[in-house]
Amino acid sequence: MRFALLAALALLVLLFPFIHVTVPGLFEGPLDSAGTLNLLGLCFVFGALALTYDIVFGYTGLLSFGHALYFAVGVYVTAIALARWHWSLPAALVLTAVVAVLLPLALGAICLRVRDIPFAMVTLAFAEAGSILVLQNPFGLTGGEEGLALGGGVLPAALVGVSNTAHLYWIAAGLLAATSLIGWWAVGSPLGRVWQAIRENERRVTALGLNPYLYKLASFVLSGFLAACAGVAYLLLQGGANPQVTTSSFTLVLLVMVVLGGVGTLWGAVLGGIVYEYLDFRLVEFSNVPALQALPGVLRVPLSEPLFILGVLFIVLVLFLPQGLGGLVRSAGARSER
Amino acid sequence: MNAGAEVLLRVENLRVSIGESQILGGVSFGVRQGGITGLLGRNGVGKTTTLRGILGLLPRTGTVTLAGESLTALPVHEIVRRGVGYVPEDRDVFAGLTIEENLRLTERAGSEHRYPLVYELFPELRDRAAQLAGTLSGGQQQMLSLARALLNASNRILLIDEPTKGLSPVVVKRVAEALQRAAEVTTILLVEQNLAVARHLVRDVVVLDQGLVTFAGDIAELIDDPALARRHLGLSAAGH
Amino acid sequence: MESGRPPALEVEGLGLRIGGVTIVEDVSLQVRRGEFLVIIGPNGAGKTTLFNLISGFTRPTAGRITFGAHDVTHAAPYERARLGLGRTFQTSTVFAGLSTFENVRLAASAALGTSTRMWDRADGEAAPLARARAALEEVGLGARAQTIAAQLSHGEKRKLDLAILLCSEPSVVLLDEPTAGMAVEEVGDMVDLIRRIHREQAKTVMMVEHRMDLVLSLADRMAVMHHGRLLALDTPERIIANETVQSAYLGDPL
Amino acid sequence: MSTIVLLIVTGLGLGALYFLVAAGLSLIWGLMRVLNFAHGAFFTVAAYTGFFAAAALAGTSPWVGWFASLVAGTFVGAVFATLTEIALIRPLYRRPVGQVLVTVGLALATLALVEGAFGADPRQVTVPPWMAATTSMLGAAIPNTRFVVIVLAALVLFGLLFFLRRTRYGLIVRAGVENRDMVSALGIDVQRAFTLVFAIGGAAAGLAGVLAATYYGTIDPGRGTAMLISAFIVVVIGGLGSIAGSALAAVLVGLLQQFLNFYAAAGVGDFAVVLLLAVVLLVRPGGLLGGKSA
Repeated sequence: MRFALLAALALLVLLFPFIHVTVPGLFEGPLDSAGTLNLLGLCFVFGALALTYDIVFGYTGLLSFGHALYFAVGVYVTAIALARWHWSLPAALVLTAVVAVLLPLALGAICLRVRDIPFAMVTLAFAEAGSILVLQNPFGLTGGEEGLALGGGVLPAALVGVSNTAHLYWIAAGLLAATSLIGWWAVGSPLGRVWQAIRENERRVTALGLNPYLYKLASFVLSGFLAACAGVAYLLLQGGANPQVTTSSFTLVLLVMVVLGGVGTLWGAVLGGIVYEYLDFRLVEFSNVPALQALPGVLRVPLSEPLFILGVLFIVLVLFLPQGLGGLVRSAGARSER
Repeated sequence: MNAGAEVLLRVENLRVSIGESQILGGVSFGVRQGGITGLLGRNGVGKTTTLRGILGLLPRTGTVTLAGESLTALPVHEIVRRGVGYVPEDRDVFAGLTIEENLRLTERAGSEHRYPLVYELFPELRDRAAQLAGTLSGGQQQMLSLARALLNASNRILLIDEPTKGLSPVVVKRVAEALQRAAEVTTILLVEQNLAVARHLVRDVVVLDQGLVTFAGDIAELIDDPALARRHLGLSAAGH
Repeated sequence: MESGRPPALEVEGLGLRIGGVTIVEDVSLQVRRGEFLVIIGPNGAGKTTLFNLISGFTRPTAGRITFGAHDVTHAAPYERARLGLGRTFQTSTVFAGLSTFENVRLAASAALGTSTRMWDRADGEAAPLARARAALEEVGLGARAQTIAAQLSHGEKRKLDLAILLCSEPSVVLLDEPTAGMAVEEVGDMVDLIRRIHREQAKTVMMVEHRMDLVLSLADRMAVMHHGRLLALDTPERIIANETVQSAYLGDPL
Repeated sequence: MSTIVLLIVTGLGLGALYFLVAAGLSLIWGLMRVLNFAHGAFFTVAAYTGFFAAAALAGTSPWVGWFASLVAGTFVGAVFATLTEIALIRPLYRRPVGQVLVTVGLALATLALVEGAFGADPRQVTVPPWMAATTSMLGAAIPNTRFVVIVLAALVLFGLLFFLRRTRYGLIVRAGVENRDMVSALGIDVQRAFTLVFAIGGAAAGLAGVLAATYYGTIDPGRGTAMLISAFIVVVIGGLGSIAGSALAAVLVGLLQQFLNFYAAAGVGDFAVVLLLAVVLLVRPGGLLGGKSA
């Protein structure tokens, strides 16, 4: 029953590019418009990204403040290989995949030698180093603050242009589906169950004869790799790389997404990522509404800042709804069953 | 509790749960004014939890009254200011502070400070005043912890948790002497595993088992009756 | 040692000093295969610390620990566990947020070496599932399999602790006060359970326990610790008769 | 030689700013185990407050404006921090992760608000002409702002050490870092110490906000976050909870950054600082002076 519902939903989502219907209030243009598809694609990408963060934070209990780095690997390595070195897309993807395994492996091996807050700090520091590197624009590779646009000719024609937005949309939907499947499979595997045991009580895991370090590293690498995959999809949707995704603020935003949806439930994290990106995008449009522009500054300025509204929403959520939106949905479901 | 005596501290239906598991399931007893009342029982039956519950260091339900005044709704520091001194099981001296600073921190405005008594009982605390408490031996830390409870003359009752735990016989003897002197100036509720010490110091006893009071009365009655002692304290065939 | 076989566990001159304070000093003992050794002693005598040293959660500052044919003095705790040295903790340490069944399934999976599998379903592996079910039945928690461990009673958690241990099929088990804080009616069950495990599964058991009455019927030998030292190691009858032990355990007369 | 002197003094100046932000972070962490992500917000809000305070007094002597900005920024930093503690941290007393999360939310929201209100672009601040001038020292022409920042940070360092070692509240804070339950079991209201520590930390961050404006000559919404990250690094290298450790690490980090950025390449210093953090964490996870309370 649940699977039938899920399959029907998936099918509907895949068909969006053919549905010429306007959903008033929810989206600006009709469902099949490039704008709506792009927004939905970004929502899917951030849903997938939030899920990868939930694997390491929610399931394994590792408070990493450097997850943005691995997303940025997907964005920047691919972009540099394509735009600077003019590699083909498959070659660029292979390189990205290699880096996306090796970097979290190396950094995870170092960071995981410490725990708790020192772990949070050292992951934050490495991510910050990545951010500095990108902004310094070494050898003119990253484009510094300007970012790096994927100009014409570097991507296959089917992935370029407004008319092909549906293809990018499908890639993003595919990414979300694949990430969800892998994440769901991983946390239900014997290996993934050990992650949850580590989150509950690391010492007891040791007493079972398992070395927690290796399991934590596996979680770190898997989530880092999947985050890089999300980064690639983001690059394609945006048509370029932007240093914003390397910053520590971006990791904090990820934390907001996961907490928004509910820590330790994959679908909650996905929901959090989607809702966050949707709100972020729509609130920007909201800030341009004439009625808002007419308000006095005291009201207009805060209301036209999406991050302000999201930050406040987040605080309210942490204070009054610690289980996140997922918890709200769950308890609503429990009520309706009764 | 013996009738007729004035009850200083009364605990009614004290319940404490940590996480999902209930540690105390409704403990009620009274502590008479003056002297030492023993809180006995085997390991893990909730003696420490009872003391921490009285102080409000753990979330609890039930009522705690001191000389008729309810302490139940007060925050920890207010309960202590009403005159409840505490000597925790692990001594909990501030390792990074000197002995002198540990004592100075304890001073309470509006109270007389019994430095003469403290230094008479534990002269090494004066001799080593500038030493960091973390570098003291276990016995010296215990003395410092007792000294903190004794320092404020406004303390009306001291809750003392296993003061002889892990100490050598010589130090145990000194601690016992100090407790005896302290009992002359204040009331004490004492958790003690060392039955020889308890027998020597304590007048009334309250015995806990499984988070409930199973015996309350005179200590002689309990310890000198092998069957009772066995039932309430789990003393073995090895006992007396 | 009367037989030529090496002891199951041997500790020689074990010591722990932290910042000038001696916690455990010069403890030497041998545990024979299949033996039931009980460690008693007043609070703060160093019994739990001794367990931590043997299981590797604390590193000794002196001495040697030999497990079977292996010198494990410097081995990590998980390596010792893998060699067959199992332990429970003084305060019950189950995986509180996971189901009772998942607690034992994890242990069974770890013991059977399937924990590293990523391509399998944890709930589809026949061997760990069977072992986990058997362990839960053994300790009498079969009916509570789907309960979240945090919601178990204290006594049930201690039983779950034991079930987790059984799944690992250790050859030597260290039990740190397995009946502490248990309700009177549960204690009997627990003792029976421990006795059964020792007899039927031929395990070597080291147990810290406070209740001498329980201990007497179980122990082959008893070790008495006091002030971090091993005061005596002998048969229960002789330990009871020993006056030094009496005074240490019941308090020095004042 | 003159370059080295200039780099040393500039590095010390930068270290002084790091220290001012790190000191509060370290105290708050040490006593309350709260990783305060909102500390950069205290810095930023104070910097803008200082800017407008000086602007309001534009007609008077530039020194009056500067002092006013210093006082206003420090005060606002303290008030903002106090309100944060009371309204957001205190209700989450039993949820440590929640405490970190609300400070994350507050940091994001505040940054967005400042950016929305005053724009993302840097603004020029006016400082007394003497500040903009240089003083010759061992052949190096050193901007006077460097000295101002170093002297004020040193005063704050000594003030904090005096507070911690010589006052009753300092004693409470040092004891609370070790065991707050036991402090309340001595009849002391630890909650008040928490609020006080937040206020002191906020004041120091506020002072840093205004001084950084003087030091760089500009203010912008993003600097608070950058400072926060540097301060995190300083705090961890120095040892969480140790004021002296923070001071030592701040100087170390400031100098390392300046020298490498100059002699290697721009950005290398920033990078090296991160590597230093990784090395310290792996070799001495408690930090250089970790484990001491003050």
